[in-house]
Amino acid sequence: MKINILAFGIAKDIFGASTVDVELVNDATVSNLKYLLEKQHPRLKKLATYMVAVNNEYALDGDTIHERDEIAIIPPVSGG
Amino acid sequence: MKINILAFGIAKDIFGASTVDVELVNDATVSNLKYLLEKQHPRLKKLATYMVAVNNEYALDGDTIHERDEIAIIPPVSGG
Amino acid sequence: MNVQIKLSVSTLHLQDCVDWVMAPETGGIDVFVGTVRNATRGRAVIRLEFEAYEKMAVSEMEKIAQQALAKWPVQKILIHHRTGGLQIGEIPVIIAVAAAHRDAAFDACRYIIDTLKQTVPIWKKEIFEDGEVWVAAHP
Amino acid sequence: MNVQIKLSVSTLHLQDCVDWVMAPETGGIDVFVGTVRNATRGRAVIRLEFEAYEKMAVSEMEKIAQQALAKWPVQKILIHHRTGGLQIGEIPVIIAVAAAHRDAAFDACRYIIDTLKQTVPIWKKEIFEDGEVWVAAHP
Repeated sequence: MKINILAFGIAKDIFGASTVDVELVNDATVSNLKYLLEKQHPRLKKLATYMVAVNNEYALDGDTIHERDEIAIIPPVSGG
Repeated sequence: MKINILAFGIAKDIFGASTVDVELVNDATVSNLKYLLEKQHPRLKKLATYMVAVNNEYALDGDTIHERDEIAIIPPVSGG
Repeated sequence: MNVQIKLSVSTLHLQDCVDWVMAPETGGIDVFVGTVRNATRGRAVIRLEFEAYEKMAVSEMEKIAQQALAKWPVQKILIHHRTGGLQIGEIPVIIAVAAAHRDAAFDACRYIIDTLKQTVPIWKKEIFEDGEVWVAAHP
Repeated sequence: MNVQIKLSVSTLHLQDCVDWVMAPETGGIDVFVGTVRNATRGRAVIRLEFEAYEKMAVSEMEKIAQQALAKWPVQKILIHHRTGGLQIGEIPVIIAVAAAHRDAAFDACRYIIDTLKQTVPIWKKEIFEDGEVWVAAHP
Protein backbone atom coordinates (compact mmCIF):
# COMPACT_ATOMS: atom_id res chain seq x y z
CA MET A 1 0.00 0.00 0.00
CA LYS A 2 1.13 3.53 -0.69
CA ILE A 3 0.99 5.81 2.36
CA ASN A 4 1.28 9.56 2.24
CA ILE A 5 3.28 10.84 5.21
CA LEU A 6 2.84 14.37 6.59
CA ALA A 7 5.98 16.15 7.72
CA PHE A 8 6.34 19.12 10.06
CA GLY A 9 9.09 21.34 11.38
CA ILE A 10 12.56 20.04 10.65
CA ALA A 11 11.14 16.82 9.15
CA LYS A 12 9.77 18.93 6.30
CA ASP A 13 13.27 20.31 5.71
CA ILE A 14 14.77 16.82 5.80
CA PHE A 15 12.23 15.43 3.31
CA GLY A 16 12.39 18.63 1.25
CA ALA A 17 8.60 18.51 1.11
CA SER A 18 5.59 18.70 3.42
CA THR A 19 4.54 15.17 2.45
CA VAL A 20 6.32 12.05 1.18
CA ASP A 21 4.89 8.85 -0.23
CA VAL A 22 6.10 5.54 1.16
CA GLU A 23 5.31 2.05 -0.10
CA LEU A 24 4.49 -0.25 2.82
CA VAL A 25 3.22 -3.83 3.06
CA ASN A 26 -0.16 -4.36 4.67
CA ASP A 27 0.02 -4.44 8.47
CA ALA A 28 3.41 -2.71 8.43
CA THR A 29 4.35 -1.35 11.86
CA VAL A 30 5.43 2.12 12.87
CA SER A 31 8.85 0.60 13.38
CA ASN A 32 8.91 -0.64 9.74
CA LEU A 33 7.98 2.84 8.57
CA LYS A 34 10.73 4.47 10.62
CA TYR A 35 13.29 2.02 9.23
CA LEU A 36 12.27 2.82 5.65
CA LEU A 37 12.24 6.59 6.20
CA GLU A 38 15.61 6.56 7.96
CA LYS A 39 17.11 4.60 5.06
CA GLN A 40 15.83 7.17 2.56
CA HIS A 41 16.51 10.21 4.81
CA PRO A 42 19.44 9.42 7.14
CA ARG A 43 19.27 12.91 8.70
CA LEU A 44 16.18 11.71 10.61
CA LYS A 45 18.56 9.71 12.83
CA LYS A 46 20.36 12.92 13.83
CA LEU A 47 17.23 14.32 15.51
CA ALA A 48 17.06 14.42 19.30
CA THR A 49 14.06 12.11 18.85
CA TYR A 50 10.98 11.89 16.71
CA MET A 51 7.55 10.32 16.97
CA VAL A 52 5.03 8.99 14.51
CA ALA A 53 1.38 10.00 14.82
CA VAL A 54 -1.34 7.73 13.43
CA ASN A 55 -4.71 9.41 13.00
CA ASN A 56 -3.70 12.33 15.23
CA GLU A 57 -2.49 10.15 18.11
CA TYR A 58 1.08 9.37 19.12
CA ALA A 59 1.80 5.77 18.02
CA LEU A 60 4.06 3.10 19.51
CA ASP A 61 6.70 1.30 17.45
CA GLY A 62 4.62 -1.87 17.38
CA ASP A 63 1.38 -0.22 16.22
CA THR A 64 0.26 -1.27 12.74
CA ILE A 65 -0.48 1.09 9.88
CA HIS A 66 -3.53 0.68 7.68
CA GLU A 67 -4.52 2.11 4.34
CA ARG A 68 -6.11 5.54 4.66
CA ASP A 69 -4.54 6.14 8.13
CA GLU A 70 -3.29 9.69 8.50
CA ILE A 71 0.40 9.36 9.29
CA ALA A 72 2.63 12.21 10.44
CA ILE A 73 6.25 12.55 11.45
CA ILE A 74 6.54 14.54 14.69
CA PRO A 75 10.06 15.87 15.35
CA PRO A 76 10.80 17.27 18.85
CA VAL A 77 8.02 19.76 19.62
CA SER A 78 8.82 23.31 20.76
CA GLY A 79 5.56 25.17 21.21
CA GLY A 80 4.70 27.51 24.05
CA MET B 1 2.99 60.70 76.97
CA LYS B 2 -0.23 60.63 74.99
CA ILE B 3 -0.11 58.37 71.93
CA ASN B 4 -2.65 58.42 69.15
CA ILE B 5 -3.31 54.89 67.90
CA LEU B 6 -4.56 54.19 64.37
CA ALA B 7 -7.13 51.43 63.99
CA PHE B 8 -8.07 49.46 60.88
CA GLY B 9 -10.56 46.80 59.90
CA ILE B 10 -12.32 45.22 62.84
CA ALA B 11 -10.14 47.14 65.31
CA LYS B 12 -11.89 50.30 64.13
CA ASP B 13 -15.24 48.68 64.91
CA ILE B 14 -14.02 47.58 68.35
CA PHE B 15 -12.71 51.05 69.23
CA GLY B 16 -15.75 52.70 67.63
CA ALA B 17 -13.31 55.13 65.97
CA SER B 18 -10.43 55.13 63.50
CA THR B 19 -8.06 56.44 66.18
CA VAL B 20 -7.88 56.25 69.97
CA ASP B 21 -5.66 58.13 72.40
CA VAL B 22 -3.76 56.18 75.03
CA GLU B 23 -1.71 57.54 77.90
CA LEU B 24 1.61 55.68 78.18
CA VAL B 25 4.72 56.12 80.31
CA ASN B 26 7.96 56.91 78.46
CA ASP B 27 9.65 53.78 77.13
CA ALA B 28 6.44 51.81 77.37
CA THR B 29 6.59 48.58 75.38
CA VAL B 30 4.25 47.23 72.75
CA SER B 31 3.25 44.68 75.35
CA ASN B 32 2.27 47.47 77.80
CA LEU B 33 0.17 49.09 75.07
CA LYS B 34 -1.63 45.83 74.26
CA TYR B 35 -2.41 45.29 77.94
CA LEU B 36 -3.91 48.75 78.24
CA LEU B 37 -5.93 48.47 75.06
CA GLU B 38 -7.25 45.02 75.95
CA LYS B 39 -8.36 46.32 79.36
CA GLN B 40 -10.28 49.17 77.72
CA HIS B 41 -11.51 47.09 74.75
CA PRO B 42 -11.81 43.44 75.83
CA ARG B 43 -13.13 42.40 72.37
CA LEU B 44 -9.54 42.75 71.12
CA LYS B 45 -8.79 39.49 72.95
CA LYS B 46 -11.43 37.70 70.86
CA LEU B 47 -9.52 38.33 67.62
CA ALA B 48 -7.68 35.43 65.98
CA THR B 49 -4.58 37.55 66.56
CA TYR B 50 -3.48 41.13 66.14
CA MET B 51 -0.22 42.96 65.65
CA VAL B 52 1.06 46.41 66.50
CA ALA B 53 2.91 48.43 63.88
CA VAL B 54 5.39 51.11 64.93
CA ASN B 55 6.29 53.57 62.19
CA ASN B 56 4.90 51.28 59.48
CA GLU B 57 6.82 48.20 60.62
CA TYR B 58 5.50 45.19 62.52
CA ALA B 59 6.73 45.49 66.13
CA LEU B 60 7.60 42.84 68.69
CA ASP B 61 6.07 42.79 72.19
CA GLY B 62 9.33 44.01 73.74
CA ASP B 63 9.82 46.97 71.38
CA THR B 64 9.54 50.37 73.03
CA ILE B 65 7.24 53.18 71.97
CA HIS B 66 8.40 56.77 71.74
CA GLU B 67 6.59 60.04 71.47
CA ARG B 68 5.65 60.89 67.90
CA ASP B 69 5.90 57.23 66.80
CA GLU B 70 3.11 56.28 64.44
CA ILE B 71 1.34 53.37 66.12
CA ALA B 72 -1.30 51.20 64.44
CA ILE B 73 -3.34 48.18 65.46
CA ILE B 74 -3.23 45.52 62.76
CA PRO B 75 -5.97 42.90 63.09
CA PRO B 76 -5.64 39.74 60.94
CA VAL B 77 -5.05 40.90 57.39
CA SER B 78 -7.19 39.63 54.51
CA GLY B 79 -6.06 41.32 51.34
CA GLY B 80 -5.61 39.70 47.96
CA MET C 1 12.75 50.47 37.95
CA ASN C 2 11.82 46.80 37.99
CA VAL C 3 9.06 46.95 40.64
CA GLN C 4 5.72 48.72 40.44
CA ILE C 5 3.40 48.79 43.47
CA LYS C 6 0.04 50.52 43.45
CA LEU C 7 -2.98 50.84 45.72
CA SER C 8 -5.94 52.17 43.79
CA VAL C 9 -9.59 53.03 44.36
CA SER C 10 -10.33 52.57 40.66
CA THR C 11 -10.54 49.57 38.33
CA LEU C 12 -7.31 47.62 37.75
CA HIS C 13 -6.28 47.15 34.11
CA LEU C 14 -4.85 43.75 33.26
CA GLN C 15 -3.42 44.66 29.86
CA ASP C 16 -1.57 47.69 31.29
CA CYS C 17 -0.10 45.50 34.04
CA VAL C 18 1.23 42.90 31.62
CA ASP C 19 2.49 45.55 29.20
CA TRP C 20 4.44 47.11 32.06
CA VAL C 21 6.31 43.92 33.03
CA MET C 22 7.00 42.82 29.46
CA ALA C 23 10.48 43.48 28.07
CA PRO C 24 12.43 42.25 25.03
CA GLU C 25 14.39 39.83 27.21
CA THR C 26 11.23 38.37 28.81
CA GLY C 27 10.39 34.75 27.98
CA GLY C 28 7.38 34.22 30.22
CA ILE C 29 4.99 36.14 32.43
CA ASP C 30 2.90 34.67 35.20
CA VAL C 31 -0.09 36.72 36.25
CA PHE C 32 -2.34 36.18 39.22
CA VAL C 33 -5.74 37.85 39.01
CA GLY C 34 -7.85 37.82 42.17
CA THR C 35 -11.59 38.04 41.69
CA VAL C 36 -14.50 38.69 44.01
CA ARG C 37 -16.28 35.37 44.53
CA ASN C 38 -20.07 35.39 44.87
CA ALA C 39 -20.16 33.17 47.96
CA THR C 40 -18.22 32.26 51.12
CA ARG C 41 -19.00 28.93 52.75
CA GLY C 42 -22.28 28.78 50.88
CA ARG C 43 -23.38 32.29 51.92
CA ALA C 44 -24.08 34.75 49.09
CA VAL C 45 -21.73 37.74 49.05
CA ILE C 46 -23.26 41.01 47.79
CA ARG C 47 -20.05 43.02 47.58
CA LEU C 48 -16.67 43.55 49.28
CA GLU C 49 -15.04 46.50 51.00
CA PHE C 50 -11.25 46.72 51.10
CA GLU C 51 -9.50 48.95 53.59
CA ALA C 52 -5.74 49.49 53.67
CA TYR C 53 -3.20 51.05 56.01
CA GLU C 54 -1.92 52.65 52.85
CA LYS C 55 1.64 53.70 53.60
CA MET C 56 2.49 50.45 55.38
CA ALA C 57 0.65 48.31 52.80
CA VAL C 58 2.74 49.83 50.02
CA SER C 59 5.97 49.34 51.97
CA GLU C 60 5.10 45.71 52.82
CA MET C 61 4.30 45.00 49.15
CA GLU C 62 7.58 46.59 48.17
CA LYS C 63 9.37 44.32 50.67
CA ILE C 64 7.73 41.22 49.24
CA ALA C 65 8.71 42.24 45.71
CA GLN C 66 12.31 42.78 46.79
CA GLN C 67 12.35 39.38 48.52
CA ALA C 68 11.07 37.76 45.32
CA LEU C 69 13.71 39.54 43.25
CA ALA C 70 16.37 38.24 45.64
CA LYS C 71 15.05 34.66 45.64
CA TRP C 72 14.36 34.08 41.92
CA PRO C 73 15.86 35.26 38.62
CA VAL C 74 12.91 37.44 37.67
CA GLN C 75 13.02 40.68 35.70
CA LYS C 76 10.01 42.76 36.67
CA ILE C 77 7.32 42.57 39.33
CA LEU C 78 4.04 44.47 39.46
CA ILE C 79 1.54 44.40 42.33
CA HIS C 80 -1.69 46.38 42.04
CA HIS C 81 -4.34 46.19 44.77
CA ARG C 82 -7.75 47.80 45.02
CA THR C 83 -9.23 49.61 47.99
CA GLY C 84 -12.84 50.65 48.58
CA GLY C 85 -15.97 48.87 47.42
CA LEU C 86 -15.89 46.03 44.85
CA GLN C 87 -18.75 44.22 43.14
CA ILE C 88 -18.81 40.48 42.31
CA GLY C 89 -16.48 39.81 39.36
CA GLU C 90 -14.30 42.86 40.01
CA ILE C 91 -10.57 42.45 40.49
CA PRO C 92 -9.06 43.18 43.93
CA VAL C 93 -5.50 42.27 43.00
CA ILE C 94 -3.24 41.74 39.99
CA ILE C 95 0.30 40.38 40.37
CA ALA C 96 2.45 40.11 37.26
CA VAL C 97 5.97 38.66 37.18
CA ALA C 98 8.20 38.58 34.10
CA ALA C 99 11.24 36.33 33.78
CA ALA C 100 13.51 34.92 31.12
CA HIS C 101 12.32 31.43 32.09
CA ARG C 102 8.87 30.53 33.29
CA ASP C 103 9.69 28.53 36.44
CA ALA C 104 10.99 31.63 38.20
CA ALA C 105 7.91 33.62 37.15
CA PHE C 106 5.53 30.97 38.54
CA ASP C 107 7.44 30.54 41.80
CA ALA C 108 7.79 34.26 42.44
CA CYS C 109 4.17 35.08 41.57
CA ARG C 110 2.85 32.42 43.92
CA TYR C 111 5.21 33.51 46.69
CA ILE C 112 4.03 37.10 46.31
CA ILE C 113 0.30 36.37 46.57
CA ASP C 114 0.82 33.88 49.43
CA THR C 115 2.94 36.37 51.38
CA LEU C 116 0.73 39.35 50.55
CA LYS C 117 -2.22 37.53 52.10
CA GLN C 118 -0.21 36.98 55.29
CA THR C 119 1.57 40.27 55.85
CA VAL C 120 0.16 43.23 53.91
CA PRO C 121 -2.14 45.41 56.06
CA ILE C 122 -5.24 45.27 53.88
CA TRP C 123 -8.59 44.13 55.21
CA LYS C 124 -11.56 42.71 53.39
CA LYS C 125 -15.12 43.01 54.63
CA GLU C 126 -17.69 40.69 53.05
CA ILE C 127 -21.14 42.18 52.84
CA PHE C 128 -24.01 39.68 52.90
CA GLU C 129 -27.71 40.32 52.58
CA ASP C 130 -28.10 40.07 56.35
CA GLY C 131 -24.83 41.33 57.75
CA GLU C 132 -21.13 41.83 57.19
CA VAL C 133 -17.90 40.17 58.32
CA TRP C 134 -14.25 41.24 58.43
CA VAL C 135 -12.60 38.22 56.83
CA ALA C 136 -10.18 36.24 59.05
CA ALA C 137 -10.71 38.50 62.07
CA HIS C 138 -11.95 35.73 64.35
CA PRO C 139 -10.66 32.18 64.87
CA MET D 1 -18.26 24.53 28.08
CA ASN D 2 -15.41 24.93 30.54
CA VAL D 3 -12.52 24.54 28.09
CA GLN D 4 -11.56 26.78 25.19
CA ILE D 5 -8.71 25.82 22.86
CA LYS D 6 -7.63 27.95 19.93
CA LEU D 7 -4.84 28.03 17.36
CA SER D 8 -4.69 31.40 15.68
CA VAL D 9 -2.62 33.22 13.08
CA SER D 10 -3.62 36.59 14.55
CA THR D 11 -2.72 38.46 17.75
CA LEU D 12 -3.86 36.88 21.04
CA HIS D 13 -5.93 39.09 23.32
CA LEU D 14 -5.16 38.78 27.01
CA GLN D 15 -8.22 40.61 28.31
CA ASP D 16 -10.58 38.46 26.22
CA CYS D 17 -8.88 35.31 27.54
CA VAL D 18 -9.25 36.33 31.17
CA ASP D 19 -12.82 37.54 30.64
CA TRP D 20 -13.69 34.15 29.18
CA VAL D 21 -12.46 32.14 32.20
CA MET D 22 -13.89 34.49 34.81
CA ALA D 23 -17.16 33.48 36.46
CA PRO D 24 -19.08 34.65 39.56
CA GLU D 25 -17.82 31.65 41.52
CA THR D 26 -14.17 32.26 40.57
CA GLY D 27 -11.80 33.31 43.35
CA GLY D 28 -8.51 33.38 41.47
CA ILE D 29 -7.14 33.16 37.96
CA ASP D 30 -3.61 32.19 37.04
CA VAL D 31 -2.48 33.26 33.60
CA PHE D 32 0.68 32.28 31.78
CA VAL D 33 1.72 34.60 28.97
CA GLY D 34 4.55 33.40 26.76
CA THR D 35 6.57 36.08 25.01
CA VAL D 36 9.13 36.06 22.21
CA ARG D 37 12.54 36.63 23.78
CA ASN D 38 15.11 38.68 21.86
CA ALA D 39 17.95 36.21 22.37
CA THR D 40 18.74 32.50 22.75
CA ARG D 41 22.05 31.56 24.35
CA GLY D 42 23.34 35.05 23.70
CA ARG D 43 22.38 35.03 20.01
CA ALA D 44 20.00 37.78 18.83
CA VAL D 45 16.66 36.46 17.59
CA ILE D 46 15.03 38.50 14.80
CA ARG D 47 11.66 36.76 14.78
CA LEU D 48 10.00 33.38 15.28
CA GLU D 49 7.95 31.13 13.03
CA PHE D 50 5.46 28.71 14.60
CA GLU D 51 4.16 25.75 12.67
CA ALA D 52 1.47 23.39 13.98
CA TYR D 53 -0.01 20.05 13.00
CA GLU D 54 -3.27 21.80 13.59
CA LYS D 55 -5.85 19.08 14.12
CA MET D 56 -3.56 17.03 16.39
CA ALA D 57 -2.30 20.12 18.24
CA VAL D 58 -5.86 21.08 19.13
CA SER D 59 -6.70 17.55 20.25
CA GLU D 60 -3.51 17.31 22.37
CA MET D 61 -4.28 20.67 24.01
CA GLU D 62 -7.81 19.48 24.68
CA LYS D 63 -6.38 16.33 26.33
CA ILE D 64 -4.11 18.38 28.57
CA ALA D 65 -7.01 20.60 29.61
CA GLN D 66 -9.13 17.55 30.44
CA GLN D 67 -6.27 16.05 32.46
CA ALA D 68 -5.95 19.31 34.41
CA LEU D 69 -9.70 19.39 35.07
CA ALA D 70 -9.47 15.83 36.39
CA LYS D 71 -6.42 16.52 38.60
CA TRP D 72 -7.38 19.87 40.19
CA PRO D 73 -10.60 21.58 41.30
CA VAL D 74 -10.52 24.21 38.56
CA GLN D 75 -13.49 25.80 36.84
CA LYS D 76 -12.41 26.96 33.42
CA ILE D 77 -9.33 26.51 31.24
CA LEU D 78 -8.35 28.46 28.15
CA ILE D 79 -5.37 27.72 25.89
CA HIS D 80 -4.67 30.00 22.93
CA HIS D 81 -1.58 29.45 20.77
CA ARG D 82 -0.29 31.40 17.79
CA THR D 83 0.94 30.03 14.50
CA GLY D 84 2.88 31.80 11.75
CA GLY D 85 5.42 34.58 12.16
CA LEU D 86 5.90 36.48 15.44
CA GLN D 87 8.02 39.51 16.21
CA ILE D 88 9.97 40.09 19.47
CA GLY D 89 7.52 40.96 22.25
CA GLU D 90 4.57 39.22 20.61
CA ILE D 91 2.66 36.54 22.48
CA PRO D 92 2.86 32.92 21.25
CA VAL D 93 0.72 31.44 24.02
CA ILE D 94 -1.80 32.41 26.69
CA ILE D 95 -3.03 29.91 29.25
CA ALA D 96 -5.70 31.03 31.72
CA VAL D 97 -7.08 28.89 34.54
CA ALA D 98 -9.88 29.95 36.86
CA ALA D 99 -10.58 28.27 40.19
CA ALA D 100 -12.42 28.94 43.43
CA HIS D 101 -9.06 28.79 45.24
CA ARG D 102 -5.75 29.92 43.86
CA ASP D 103 -3.56 26.87 44.57
CA ALA D 104 -5.46 24.79 42.03
CA ALA D 105 -5.23 27.57 39.43
CA PHE D 106 -1.44 27.85 39.86
CA ASP D 107 -0.86 24.08 39.81
CA ALA D 108 -3.07 23.47 36.78
CA CYS D 109 -1.68 26.41 34.77
CA ARG D 110 1.89 25.28 35.32
CA TYR D 111 1.03 21.68 34.47
CA ILE D 112 -0.61 22.83 31.24
CA ILE D 113 2.33 24.88 29.96
CA ASP D 114 4.86 22.22 31.04
CA THR D 115 2.90 19.46 29.30
CA LEU D 116 2.11 21.56 26.24
CA LYS D 117 5.81 22.08 25.68
CA GLN D 118 6.36 18.31 25.79
CA THR D 119 3.48 16.89 23.81
CA VAL D 120 1.66 19.38 21.59
CA PRO D 121 2.79 19.17 17.93
CA ILE D 122 3.82 22.78 17.46
CA TRP D 123 7.29 23.74 16.24
CA LYS D 124 9.18 26.98 16.71
CA LYS D 125 11.84 28.19 14.31
CA GLU D 126 14.16 30.92 15.58
CA ILE D 127 15.35 33.25 12.86
CA PHE D 128 18.74 34.87 13.45
CA GLU D 129 20.52 37.42 11.35
CA ASP D 130 22.69 34.68 9.89
CA GLY D 131 20.50 31.61 9.88
CA GLU D 132 17.57 29.78 11.42
CA VAL D 133 17.07 26.87 13.79
CA TRP D 134 14.15 24.58 14.60
CA VAL D 135 14.22 24.74 18.40
CA ALA D 136 14.92 21.44 20.23
CA ALA D 137 15.30 19.45 16.99
CA HIS D 138 18.85 18.30 17.70
CA PRO D 139 20.45 16.99 20.89
